[in-house]
Amino acid sequence: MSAIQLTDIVKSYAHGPQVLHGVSMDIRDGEFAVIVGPSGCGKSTLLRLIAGLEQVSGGDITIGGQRANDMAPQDRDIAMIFQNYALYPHMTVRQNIAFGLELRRVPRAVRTARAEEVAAMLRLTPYLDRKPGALSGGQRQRVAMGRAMARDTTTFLMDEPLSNLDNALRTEMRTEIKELHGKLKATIVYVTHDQTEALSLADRVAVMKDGHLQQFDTPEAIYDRPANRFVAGFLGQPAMNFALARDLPGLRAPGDSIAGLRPEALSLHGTAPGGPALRARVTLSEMTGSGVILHCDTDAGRMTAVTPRHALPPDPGALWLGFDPARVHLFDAATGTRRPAPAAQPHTANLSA
Amino acid sequence: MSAIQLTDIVKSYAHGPQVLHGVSMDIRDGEFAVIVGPSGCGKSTLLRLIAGLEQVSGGDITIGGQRANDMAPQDRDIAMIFQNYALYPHMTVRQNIAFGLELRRVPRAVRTARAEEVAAMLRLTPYLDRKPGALSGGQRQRVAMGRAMARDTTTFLMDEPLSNLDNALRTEMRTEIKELHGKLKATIVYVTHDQTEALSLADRVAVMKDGHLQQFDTPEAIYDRPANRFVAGFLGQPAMNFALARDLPGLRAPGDSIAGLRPEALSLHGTAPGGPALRARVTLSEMTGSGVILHCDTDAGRMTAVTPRHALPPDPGALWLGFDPARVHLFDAATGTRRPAPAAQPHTANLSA
Amino acid sequence: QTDTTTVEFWHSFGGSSGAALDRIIENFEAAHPDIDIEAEHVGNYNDIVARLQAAIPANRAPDAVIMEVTRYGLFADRGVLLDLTDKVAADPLSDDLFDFAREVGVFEGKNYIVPFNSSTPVLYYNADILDRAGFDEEPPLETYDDLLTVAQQVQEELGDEGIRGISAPGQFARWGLIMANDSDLIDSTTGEILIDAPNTVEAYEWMADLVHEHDVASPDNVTDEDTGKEDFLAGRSAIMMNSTGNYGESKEALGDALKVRPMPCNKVCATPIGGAGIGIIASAEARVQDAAYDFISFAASPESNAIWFSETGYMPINRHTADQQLAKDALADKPGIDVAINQLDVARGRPRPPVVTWMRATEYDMWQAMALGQREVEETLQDFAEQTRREEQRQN
Amino acid sequence: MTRDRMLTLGALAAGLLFLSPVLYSIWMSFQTANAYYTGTLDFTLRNYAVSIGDYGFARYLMNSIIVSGLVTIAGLAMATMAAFAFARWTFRGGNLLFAAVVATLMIPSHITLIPNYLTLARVGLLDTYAGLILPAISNGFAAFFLRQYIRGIPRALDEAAYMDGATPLQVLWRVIVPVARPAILSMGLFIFISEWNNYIWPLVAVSDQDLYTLQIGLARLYKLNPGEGSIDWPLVMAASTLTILPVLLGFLLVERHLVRGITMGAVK
Amino acid sequence: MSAGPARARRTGAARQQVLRRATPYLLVLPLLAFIATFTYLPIAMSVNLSFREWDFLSPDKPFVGFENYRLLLTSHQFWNSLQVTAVFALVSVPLRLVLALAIASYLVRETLPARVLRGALFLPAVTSTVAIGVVFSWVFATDQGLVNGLFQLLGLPKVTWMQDPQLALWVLILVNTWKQLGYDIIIYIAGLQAVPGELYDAASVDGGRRFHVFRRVTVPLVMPTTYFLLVISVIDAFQVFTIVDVMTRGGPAGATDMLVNMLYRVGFTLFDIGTGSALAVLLFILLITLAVVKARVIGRKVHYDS
Ligand SMILES: Nc1ncnc2c1ncn2[C@@H]1O[C@H](COP(=O)(O)OP(=O)(O)OP(=O)(O)O)[C@@H](O)[C@H]1O
Ligand SMILES: Nc1ncnc2c1ncn2[C@@H]1O[C@H](COP(=O)(O)OP(=O)(O)OP(=O)(O)O)[C@@H](O)[C@H]1O
Ligand SMILES: [Mg+2]
Ligand SMILES: [Mg+2]
Repeated sequence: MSAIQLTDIVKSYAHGPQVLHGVSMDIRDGEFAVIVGPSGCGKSTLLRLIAGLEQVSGGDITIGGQRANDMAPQDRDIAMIFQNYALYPHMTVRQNIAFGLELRRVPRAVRTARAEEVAAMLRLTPYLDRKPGALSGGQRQRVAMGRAMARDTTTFLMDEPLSNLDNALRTEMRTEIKELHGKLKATIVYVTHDQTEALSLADRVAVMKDGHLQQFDTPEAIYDRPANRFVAGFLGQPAMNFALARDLPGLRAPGDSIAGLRPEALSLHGTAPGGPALRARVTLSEMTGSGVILHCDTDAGRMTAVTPRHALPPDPGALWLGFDPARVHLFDAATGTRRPAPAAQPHTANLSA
Repeated sequence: MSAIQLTDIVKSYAHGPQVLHGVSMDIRDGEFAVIVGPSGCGKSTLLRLIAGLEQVSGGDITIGGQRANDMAPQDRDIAMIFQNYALYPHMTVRQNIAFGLELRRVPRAVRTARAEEVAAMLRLTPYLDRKPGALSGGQRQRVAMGRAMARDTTTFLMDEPLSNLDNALRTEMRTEIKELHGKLKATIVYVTHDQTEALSLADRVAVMKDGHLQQFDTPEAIYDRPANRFVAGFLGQPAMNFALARDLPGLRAPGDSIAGLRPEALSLHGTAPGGPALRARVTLSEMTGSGVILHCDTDAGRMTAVTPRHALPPDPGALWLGFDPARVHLFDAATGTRRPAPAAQPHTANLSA
Repeated sequence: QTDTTTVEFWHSFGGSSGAALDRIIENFEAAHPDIDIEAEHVGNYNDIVARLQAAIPANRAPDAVIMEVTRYGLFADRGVLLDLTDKVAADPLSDDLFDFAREVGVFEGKNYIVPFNSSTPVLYYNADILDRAGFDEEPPLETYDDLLTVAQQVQEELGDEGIRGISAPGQFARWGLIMANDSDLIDSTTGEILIDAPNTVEAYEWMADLVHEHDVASPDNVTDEDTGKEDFLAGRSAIMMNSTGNYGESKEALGDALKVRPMPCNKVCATPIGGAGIGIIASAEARVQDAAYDFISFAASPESNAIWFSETGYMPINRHTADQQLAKDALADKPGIDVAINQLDVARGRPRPPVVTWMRATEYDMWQAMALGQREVEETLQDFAEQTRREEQRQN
Repeated sequence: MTRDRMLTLGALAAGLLFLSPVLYSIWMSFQTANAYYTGTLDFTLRNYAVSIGDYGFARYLMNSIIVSGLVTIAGLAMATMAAFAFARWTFRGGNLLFAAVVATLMIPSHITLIPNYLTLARVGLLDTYAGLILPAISNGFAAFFLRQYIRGIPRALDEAAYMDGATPLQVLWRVIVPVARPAILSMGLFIFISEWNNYIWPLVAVSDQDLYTLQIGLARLYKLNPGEGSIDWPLVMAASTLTILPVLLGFLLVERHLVRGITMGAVK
Repeated sequence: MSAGPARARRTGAARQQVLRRATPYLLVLPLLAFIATFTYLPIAMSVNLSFREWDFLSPDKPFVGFENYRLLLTSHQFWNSLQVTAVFALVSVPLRLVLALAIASYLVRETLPARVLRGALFLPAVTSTVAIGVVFSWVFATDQGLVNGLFQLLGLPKVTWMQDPQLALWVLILVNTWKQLGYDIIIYIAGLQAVPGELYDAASVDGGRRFHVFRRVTVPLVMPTTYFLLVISVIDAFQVFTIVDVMTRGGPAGATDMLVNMLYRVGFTLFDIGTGSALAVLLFILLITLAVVKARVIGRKVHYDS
């Protein structure tokens, strides 16, 4: 049992402002929970509190059903992977992987065997006698994983474990971690500020901002029904377009609503389409391989749209961005919280824009 | 005139192996040329040779029509933006921007005015009196740009200027650089190993590998008609799938050909479609927001496919990946060079797979 | 004036001694307006020797210099010092100098320095301490045994208060105690090395036992000789044998409790003459040498010598010094200041061949080893004598 | 809170104990000589008045500041220039030259004492400020240390400056020196302190009292009395306290930079 | 060579090229000129003098071959000094390093008490050695000394700290350590601060036995600092002079006669420049050898790139 329960966690650092303002989360046994949020929102702090590297200022941490507030890190039976891997530079890969066991007084023979077993699982066997300095970024990352896995635990904390890798490697390692989670059936709490990682890895994603938990739900729910404007804007690449609801044609919404339109929900038309649409002038188009990102000026402000390259209208200088009012997200202008989906207005409104 | 001509550039470092093996490129005045390639392929070296920070071992560099091999960096009238920005940590933003002018003995009043003008252009005015340590990553990046822009030159070299920014910021800055290029009409040589950057920014992309230039062409040409298997695999996200041509149904190609299929060229079907297709078992699906990346096992090996989330077949465990033989890339198995596009075989072949 | 002759003069006197010297120089310059004495306090005798040695190859030697009486031999031998024999002979002053004072400046038959500050060791004791230790009247302080008896009684009575019976003798006093045992380190006339002579051995045995065997002297005094005096001045030691030049300071510290007695006479009465004289550098210009000699002569005059004697306690070197009013006053006001003078009959100069410098430097180590009980006295001295003979040979 | 306060008190106590010898010497400097010898208590400021007035410590202080200051400045300048070259260029003979610089660390100053004295005498520089300063300027340790530090500064900074049009000297002065400031400051402090406490060389090289530095003044005071005299310890301690003060002030001023300055250099 | 305009055009660039090549040499020139004049020239002179007999005074300096070296190498004093110096180094270097590391690992925190203590610990390092020697001579005096005073209060017998040949060396080692410790600690603090905190976090999550982590993580990771301090403190140990000169002058009976003290005595008290120079040369050779051996044996093992 390695479920983690956070109840009203409050944290202030000595001589610092309050960093966490009552965060509650129920992480289920075997779940892959990802915490995302902008820099400085308290993600690492939360993780370090779970690990026991920091003490909570208020609230309760329960790990596997046991209150853990006052347990020392080593008693929490948790493995952690750090952003810079925190590999011991003077130890070989083998020693790095076995060090956790050494600290727990596991006999040498046993820990060596375990290190080799883990290394084999991570395809690190050829590098067992190298030091971290002689490994590539991806290999180092795997050693860090190996060190955590060597410990016989089912709870892993990972603080931006991929942020130091380049794009290609990151994609690859992401896949590996995901597969590993499947194999190990471990509870994983994973911190990142990369939304692609968050969405692709998580069973559930926790979005944080300024020490407050915004939403904790499945990636689909987060993406399709963001709890507020912040969550909506934070996840999605390119980011969601926002406009005043009243500037959008064909939308029936309270006057002080903000409308959110995901770029992929905008359809491109050379001429005014049948449904609600905005007239747009393309200021910049970026090729991304198969697709194109179009940056446009519209009557409702700047908008980004994406489209497959082959679907690009012949004259991309001026075009219409069509949208389906049912796919528009609505948020309270003042509080930012989500409002129920809008209903379409009578079609004529479109022409009045 | 600030065209840059590289002719048979050869470079070996003292006590090192040869790094560049005869690279020739003609970069046109006002062009945005992006050099991509895996780590260690010699991108930075090439840029540093143009800048004059290193001496060529062979070949000629011509800048603005003048042979530049023996010119000191300061005589080449080139501005450079470094990967970590290389901002002077002890100078304010204003001083950083004006330093190049100061060294060129521009009077104080003039250079201050120029610094402020540049800062305004980059929305840095509020930060003019801060030191780099007190700026965010994106702001630092802009200061680095500003420093280059303050110099009255029309040739800019940039070595992975965005690699230290997080994803969101990178996207934003990418847009800004692209817009700036439009405004300044400058010749820009831009190094990156990020293919998204390469494709979206470049007028022409140079792909390098192991000190050899692989292809130097427009993004569309590079993406649609990669010169060889390396280029094909390097650009595209997720990467192109490769398989033995003979393992693909419905393809008429020489026996030793490698076939390349871009993930977005694969269509997903719950049941065997009409055209050529591969039966696939999904091993992992990653949510990316609006879309999903599917990792599949097929008879032709592992394949990656992408699809909008809403287009996902109801039972994603087993499905068919359909493809259009006309969109298959063919490469020589031995040399990797591109072969003419294949022709489709009679339709029956499909069923034999 | 362009004719002024400047004499650069290095000396070793600071504090009240320095002030006395300054007065003498002032008087001299008043009497010789064409001569300017540029005096510099260089440091102690060792510093002067070191500075001079370094200065000579650099051609930066002064014109006149104070040199300790056992250590000028090296410089005389190497031709650094001017042979003053003729000048002294032609100077009426020479008749007024005490014999010891003339003799001290002679090396291998030639006169190289004229004494300025001369001293012998004397025996100081603290009457208060002896009183408290139960000596109603002054005990005899003639022989080694006398001294040991007193020291032991003091230590027995007052040891608990941290008071020692005696300060371990410094090198000057050791030399004196050896002479008092009818021996020497190097024979002053023949130059024979007497370090391992039986009487020398006996003397060292007695001295070492003060520390090592009887524990009446502090081991601190052995490793740092200055502490011997500090202890005595601070009333932590009953007896000190040390140069008469310490009179002024001791008087100030102990007042009437200070008593001064001649050095003990264990087998014979004999005591070394210490102090220093002024020499002239051979490479100086003749005109400067003459001027320098004028100053030397003036400094040895009764008037100057009286100033010096009364201020410092150093012995008079001029027979007529005692006639000066200043000296008379001093003799009257300062009981004990005359002890050294009275002891002069048995005082003698010490040898000054070049090897002495080496021997004196090495003696400290040997003394420490013996006094701290690390080496047998006899064996040590034989080894020491051996080495000294070898060194003497090497130097010639 | 109380635990904190107790720790602070404990640290203070430990510090005081550790410093007791220094504190004792300061305490001693306020005693009269007589009181010191006789173990009584009698306080006075006379020792300071005497050492400053009669013994010229004001002048010595100025000399020490001039000499140590110039040695520090010139030493830092040369060491920084060389360190820059060793850190940034690979040039023929460079390794050998660097080894020659580092090897000076192994050379006890006493070896060079006599020959340097003879050399300076030959060119007539004894008894001048130059004679005091010149032999002390070259500092292999500083060059070694700063080179290590400069190697930790991203080379891109130099290159950016070259691209901006700087000459090597401009790069050094306008970029490297400001960036390496913590290291240069702490090295400066080290040089200043060691020159301030240097006493064998000034003792040998200077006979003109007007050129005495504090340490010779101190040593002279210590050996002031002729062969048979005794040492006025309280006076010596007053003088010694005077010699400590300026360095202590300097230390407190740059303490903040000290650790930061050492960090990169020492550890790489 | 080619003549004409082509060449003329090249000369400008060529001159620049030459200037660029010369830059590093010009930059090291001042330092090296001074080092050559005031360090290496003296060594050459010392080597020359070591083959001669001279007392500073005689105008001539007769060549005596290896006589000075022979005398030295056959003298009891030289071997005694070498042994004393070696013992001093062997004891004081590890003592300094161990104490400094232990203290530094407590003072590495940026708390007020830590900073106060750091300042206190550094003070002796900036205090004049002469003054320190004087005060400690008193502290360890047999009769009036502070330590023996305390011993007496505790009913312990007096100890002859400075007179006992074994103890005297230990006292010097102690005083020297006391003086130098501040430097070592500051440098260790710098080294410790460079160890990424994450490594400790990782160890503490993994099982955090404090001493074990210190031994297996901290100690190896500050190895570069240790090496640096090792080099410095060994050099220091072989050059220690002033404190010995002030406190014991090499005594009692040669028990603390370090090589440099012997050098000073032979050269400046006994004015045997030839032998003094020979000793200087031997000392120099010894230090260089030590440095090379150290670099060979451990220098290689201490650098990790991560
Ligand atoms: N040891 C500390 N003492 C004081 N304040 C701290 C400490 N560690 C972090 N903080 C502050 O707490 C806040 C949250 O920090 P935290 O490291 O948890 O953010 P994060 O979400 O992990 O950010 P990032 O994505 O940049 O890693 C920040 O404002 C930070 O400055
Ligand atoms: N100063 C140098 N001395 C010796 N070899 C060097 C030097 N600089 C680079 N190299 C080598 O030259 C090759 C090319 O390096 P370069 O920095 O140009 O690669 P890159 O394409 O910029 O890689 P990256 O994407 O990692 O920046 C590498 O193998 C590198 O190790
Ligand atoms: Mg974080
Ligand atoms: Mg690069």
